[in-house]
Amino acid sequence: MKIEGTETLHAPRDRVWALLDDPQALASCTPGMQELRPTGPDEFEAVLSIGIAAVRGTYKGKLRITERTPPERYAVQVEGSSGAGFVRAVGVLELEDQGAQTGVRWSGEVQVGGALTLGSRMIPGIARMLAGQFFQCLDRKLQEGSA
Amino acid sequence: MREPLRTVQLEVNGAAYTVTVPVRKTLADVLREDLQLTGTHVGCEQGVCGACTVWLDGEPVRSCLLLAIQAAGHRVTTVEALGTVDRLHPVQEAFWENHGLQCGFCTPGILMTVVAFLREHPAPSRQQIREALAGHLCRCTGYQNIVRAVEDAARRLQARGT
Amino acid sequence: MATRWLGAPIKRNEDPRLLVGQGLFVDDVQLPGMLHAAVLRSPHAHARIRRIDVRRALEHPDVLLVLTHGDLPPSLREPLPKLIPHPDLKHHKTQYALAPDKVRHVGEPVAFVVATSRYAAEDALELIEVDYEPLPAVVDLEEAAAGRPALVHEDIGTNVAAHSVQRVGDYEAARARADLVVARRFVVDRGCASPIETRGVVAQWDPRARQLTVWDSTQAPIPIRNGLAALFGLAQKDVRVIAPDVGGGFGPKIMMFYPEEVLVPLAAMRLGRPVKWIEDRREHFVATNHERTQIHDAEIALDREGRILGVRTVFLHDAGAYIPYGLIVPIVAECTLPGPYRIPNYHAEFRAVFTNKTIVSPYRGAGRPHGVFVMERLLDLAARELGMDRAEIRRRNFIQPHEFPYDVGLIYQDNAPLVYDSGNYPAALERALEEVGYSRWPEEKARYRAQGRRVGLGFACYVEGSGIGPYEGCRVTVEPSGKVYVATGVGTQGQGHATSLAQVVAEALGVDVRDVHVVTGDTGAFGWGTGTFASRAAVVAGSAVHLAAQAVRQKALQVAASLLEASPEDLELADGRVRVRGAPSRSVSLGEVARAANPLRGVIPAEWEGPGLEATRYFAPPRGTFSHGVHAALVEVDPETATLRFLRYVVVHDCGTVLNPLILDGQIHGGVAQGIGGSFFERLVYDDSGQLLSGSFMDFHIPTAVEIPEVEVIHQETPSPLNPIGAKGAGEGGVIPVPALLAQAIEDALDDLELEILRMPLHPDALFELIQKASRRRP
Amino acid sequence: MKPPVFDYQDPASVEEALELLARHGAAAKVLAGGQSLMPLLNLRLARPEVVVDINRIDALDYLTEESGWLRVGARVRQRRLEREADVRRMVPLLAEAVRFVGHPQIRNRGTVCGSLAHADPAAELPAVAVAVGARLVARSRSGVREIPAEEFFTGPLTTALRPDELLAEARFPCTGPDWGWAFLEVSNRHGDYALCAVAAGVRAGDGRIQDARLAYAGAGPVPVRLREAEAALVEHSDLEEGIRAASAEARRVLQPDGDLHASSEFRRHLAAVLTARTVRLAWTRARTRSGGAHA
Repeated sequence: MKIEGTETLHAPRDRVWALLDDPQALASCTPGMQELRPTGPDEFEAVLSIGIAAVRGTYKGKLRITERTPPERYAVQVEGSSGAGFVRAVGVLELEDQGAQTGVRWSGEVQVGGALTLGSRMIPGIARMLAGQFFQCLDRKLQEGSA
Repeated sequence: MREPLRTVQLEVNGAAYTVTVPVRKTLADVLREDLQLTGTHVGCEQGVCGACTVWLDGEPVRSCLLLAIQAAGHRVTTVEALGTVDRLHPVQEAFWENHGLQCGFCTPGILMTVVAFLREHPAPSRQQIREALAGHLCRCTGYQNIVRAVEDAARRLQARGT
Repeated sequence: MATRWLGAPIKRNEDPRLLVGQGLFVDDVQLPGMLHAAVLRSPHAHARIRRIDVRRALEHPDVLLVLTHGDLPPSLREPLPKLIPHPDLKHHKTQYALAPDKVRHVGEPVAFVVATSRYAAEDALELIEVDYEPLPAVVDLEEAAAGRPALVHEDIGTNVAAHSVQRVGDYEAARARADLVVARRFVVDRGCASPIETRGVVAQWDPRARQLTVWDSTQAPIPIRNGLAALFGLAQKDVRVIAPDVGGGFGPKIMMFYPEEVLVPLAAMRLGRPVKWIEDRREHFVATNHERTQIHDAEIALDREGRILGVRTVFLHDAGAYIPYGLIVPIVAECTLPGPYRIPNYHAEFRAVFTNKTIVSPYRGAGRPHGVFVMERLLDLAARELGMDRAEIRRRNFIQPHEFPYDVGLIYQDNAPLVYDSGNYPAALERALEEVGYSRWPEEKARYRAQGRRVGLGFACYVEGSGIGPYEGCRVTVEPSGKVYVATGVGTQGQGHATSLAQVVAEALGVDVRDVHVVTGDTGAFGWGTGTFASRAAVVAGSAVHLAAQAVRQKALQVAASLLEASPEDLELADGRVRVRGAPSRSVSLGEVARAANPLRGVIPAEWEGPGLEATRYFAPPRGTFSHGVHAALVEVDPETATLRFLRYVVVHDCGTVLNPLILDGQIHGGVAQGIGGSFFERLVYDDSGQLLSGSFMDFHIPTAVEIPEVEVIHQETPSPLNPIGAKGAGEGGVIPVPALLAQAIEDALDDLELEILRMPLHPDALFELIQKASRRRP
Repeated sequence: MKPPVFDYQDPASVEEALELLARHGAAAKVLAGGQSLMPLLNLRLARPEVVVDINRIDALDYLTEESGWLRVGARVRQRRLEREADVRRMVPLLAEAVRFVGHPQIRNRGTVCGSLAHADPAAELPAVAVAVGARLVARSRSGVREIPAEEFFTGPLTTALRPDELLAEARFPCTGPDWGWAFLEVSNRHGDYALCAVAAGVRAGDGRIQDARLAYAGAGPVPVRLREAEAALVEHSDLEEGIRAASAEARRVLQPDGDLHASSEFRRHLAAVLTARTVRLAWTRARTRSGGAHA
């Protein structure tokens, strides 16, 4: 399932990049991220607890930064599994310099397996909702940082 | 987590049973395993197929979507209460007469819906019958003889009532 | 006058028990000390198994056994048996009881847990850790055939399991002289049977007697018994397999083996306690066989009069991850395609291809709907091109009633020549057209159109191979009570064998059908046979029953002759008695005859061939028998919402001698419903990674009583000369022509759009797309 | 498909239920009719530590009219809406739409509030709540708040309810006799979730539409009310022109995701088609003052 969107972050591009480049900052904005431990260059072990209504699961898995072109392009790959199945996703962020603001074009591809496939019709909506939370959090951090 | 259990009194087909069951165990499973009432069948455990339909206080519900302990304090009725081989319920007779079943797996659930439906709609139209059956999946009959059986059952019940 | 049982609409012997909830389905079997099993299945379509850790599951207090591939005895570590080999099947890859090092479809068993309850067993599944290395999934059939993006079985170096060609005449030469050639690509997507009862197995091992008893929701208990005996090193006599009441079969309940069919007995033997495994619906969607995906590149060559010169179909068959059942489905597809038409030149060629999807084996129709879809669509398209009436083009090509037996020139699924035994194809079409009002249709359609309604008429013709060998057998016993007991090897999944077979016996012995008790599907009662598949039970077992009942009849006459001091020729059987014709007071009950046939003292004459009023007979048909029919329907299309409603549905069906019209009609009604489901409502949708997205009844839409129309059934009876009762198979005729009919009806309803429906199943989304494309194409 | 282990509480009062929710927070899950939660439990997709069953709380079983509002307590089964004639009179859209929810066997057990709290984007009752401007009463130990339906649904299966809150009541405004309502849906099969559903209401006056409501299910991550389309209906004095404009708005504004049953394009198309059909039906009902109730 492919999803995409655009967001505006209220900070200049180099500051946005700096935030994205900080795994802990990234982790703190990722919905449900419980743990993020580095295991190698650009590789992490992650524990995510994601709950959409009653559908709640703790996903253990890996996060890998697969592309990093400062300050323009950034790609991550995540995979995690829980009792309910597994999730694999790749996400690409492209940053556009808009002066005091930064435009973000993002796209993602989500794949689920196990019982989660039964909810496939809702996955894009949920992924978009989680992405929205992620960017809101980033924006908040950026604005707090500049305050 | 340890398995939480509860002891409850269930009233099924007019008889009282005291059972101690895991709180998570569905009514369908307790009827079948603990009370040996295997006429209620389990086909999807998602509430779609209708094979597990029983009555709770006289109304058809899915027994796969109820915890058994939730039935405490309510009257549960299963297909075993409708009739016996020697004394079929008029709806069962109509299903026999009209070849309204093939493998028979979905049949008990359908009977529970039909008996309740005919109570509310003693002289239903064919379209009403088809809509009343829509909460049940049957893979053998194509529904046609089930619809006929329900029409026939309505006539039998009315004849008996007068 | 004796009652005629055969051909009468007798209500079924099996029903009262089922109606009051006293059926015995596998899940109803409860044994003291019984344990419950659950299967850990692969969530990946294609992955290497790096490591499996079951320690935490074993620590669960309610768990008694956890099995992975390494825990199996050597005979179960090998791939499971090859069911039906074929010379063209070069790579006969079969499934494992538990995956050794790689999983090849979502749902493939990886570990097996036995616990005190199913609830606990499912808890334990979550405690098993499997480290998978996902591999690229082979999902698209054409890509798969080209070996992309991966190989399902690396060791064979290809995804193509088989390449097979059959030819009649010379298609290329026929094409060269044709006035018209129509070529299209036709696609049929996956579907599945989804009986309301899922699969289930219960096994009990008696360690003292060293006997294994297995209750299995299988359509073929005897092969299962034979296979289990071989795998576990037991005598066949020490394994009893019972297929009790089976809640619908439709094909996929025959395998040898589904993994659970060996794992449950193994666990029962290891633990010394009965073990039950009941497949849940989620498992069913990925672990019980599917069918249907084929891509046909087909063409038809005709002269300008609309006479068929030749047909070619080159197709890909999606086998799924393994191919235990061999090439039955594609062979049946190519052999059904010619249908009721004279096709002098025919080229059929297919490749069976492995993909990372659930295994494919026959599901009601079993290749027939595909063949009929391709052939009927080609004729519709050709008629359109020739400006010819769609009924007329068929009339010009029918095999005529005097041409039987008609040799199609192909080799069928039973490895015997494809020879139609009997039939009357033109009559069936005319009857169906008359019934649905074809000659008045243009005016009728215009009337609908004037009301703003879009209604189309569709029809389709088919020939259905059925009743194939190798054989079935039957034992008929009259007990001193006068009751008759019949045992045969074919199981029953709702087809009413306890009634239709009883009718055959009642007819022969002159007893009441209610006094005939039929046992099917219990190897302890009858141990020879193959199974209920390919619409063969009534034909093959029915004939065996007939032969055994006739033998009992002869013996009853012999024995009674000595009791009544009359000549056997002067005796008749009726009302449960043997009596002297013309002297009804001189009679003896069948029970008394049975007692006399088994005396405590005295001599049994040699011509009695042993004691008792009993006989066992086998029937082995030389080849299959061919039913046929025509379906016609009126379908209303709402072009705005891309939804459908059937206004009428007519079936003209010829399956030879009718044993019980009530049961036969039921088979047809159910078949049509499955055909409609599989043509418009039910879809197995896979994503690019091989995940099944529609694996629940929320998303796999089996139609309900609201969607399925009334079906009017008309019987034509052309008996088969190939068996003593003249019967032909009836199990699949309801399904076969539905996709072809529906496509034609929708095209007719929306004829101004000039749609071409080349893919099945359709569904609202796909129909919407077709309508959109066509609307854009038009000004 | 057996539920995972959980602890089970069946409080007899709202206060006890709120106490349990306060104590367990997100680890608890309220069980009302169970027609959405139980399938999720059987699939082990839902994994609450504690199930708080509110079926023993008799105080939540009320269906009353109060100052122009129909108040539906959290234990009211959907089936009751079909059976009580007053509902058809007060909130005709609700009475009409509830028949599209599953089947009678589901509605005999399923609750109105449960369906709202489950917030399936393709479900019927959330769209009704948005269309009529229902208010949802959330109770917790810290108090009561009333959430307008449009703010209640925040994402697929996601609502504005906090983990310690119970959806105790849904309030539907009763509408006047000059309103006509209609609910239509396209689903692949009788009783299924909608591929797309439209709830429409129009108020007739002076031979034209004076006010309108349009809400959509299956057309986005949450039920959507389309004010642009409503405005189009009011702006045009000619009904068919208004309908054309409203349908075009629906097609333009809605951005549903495609899924295995219907592409985004098909859903938008259905939204437009059903806009026209529901508005025509609602208009007829408004003019005949039937109030939109199916007999």
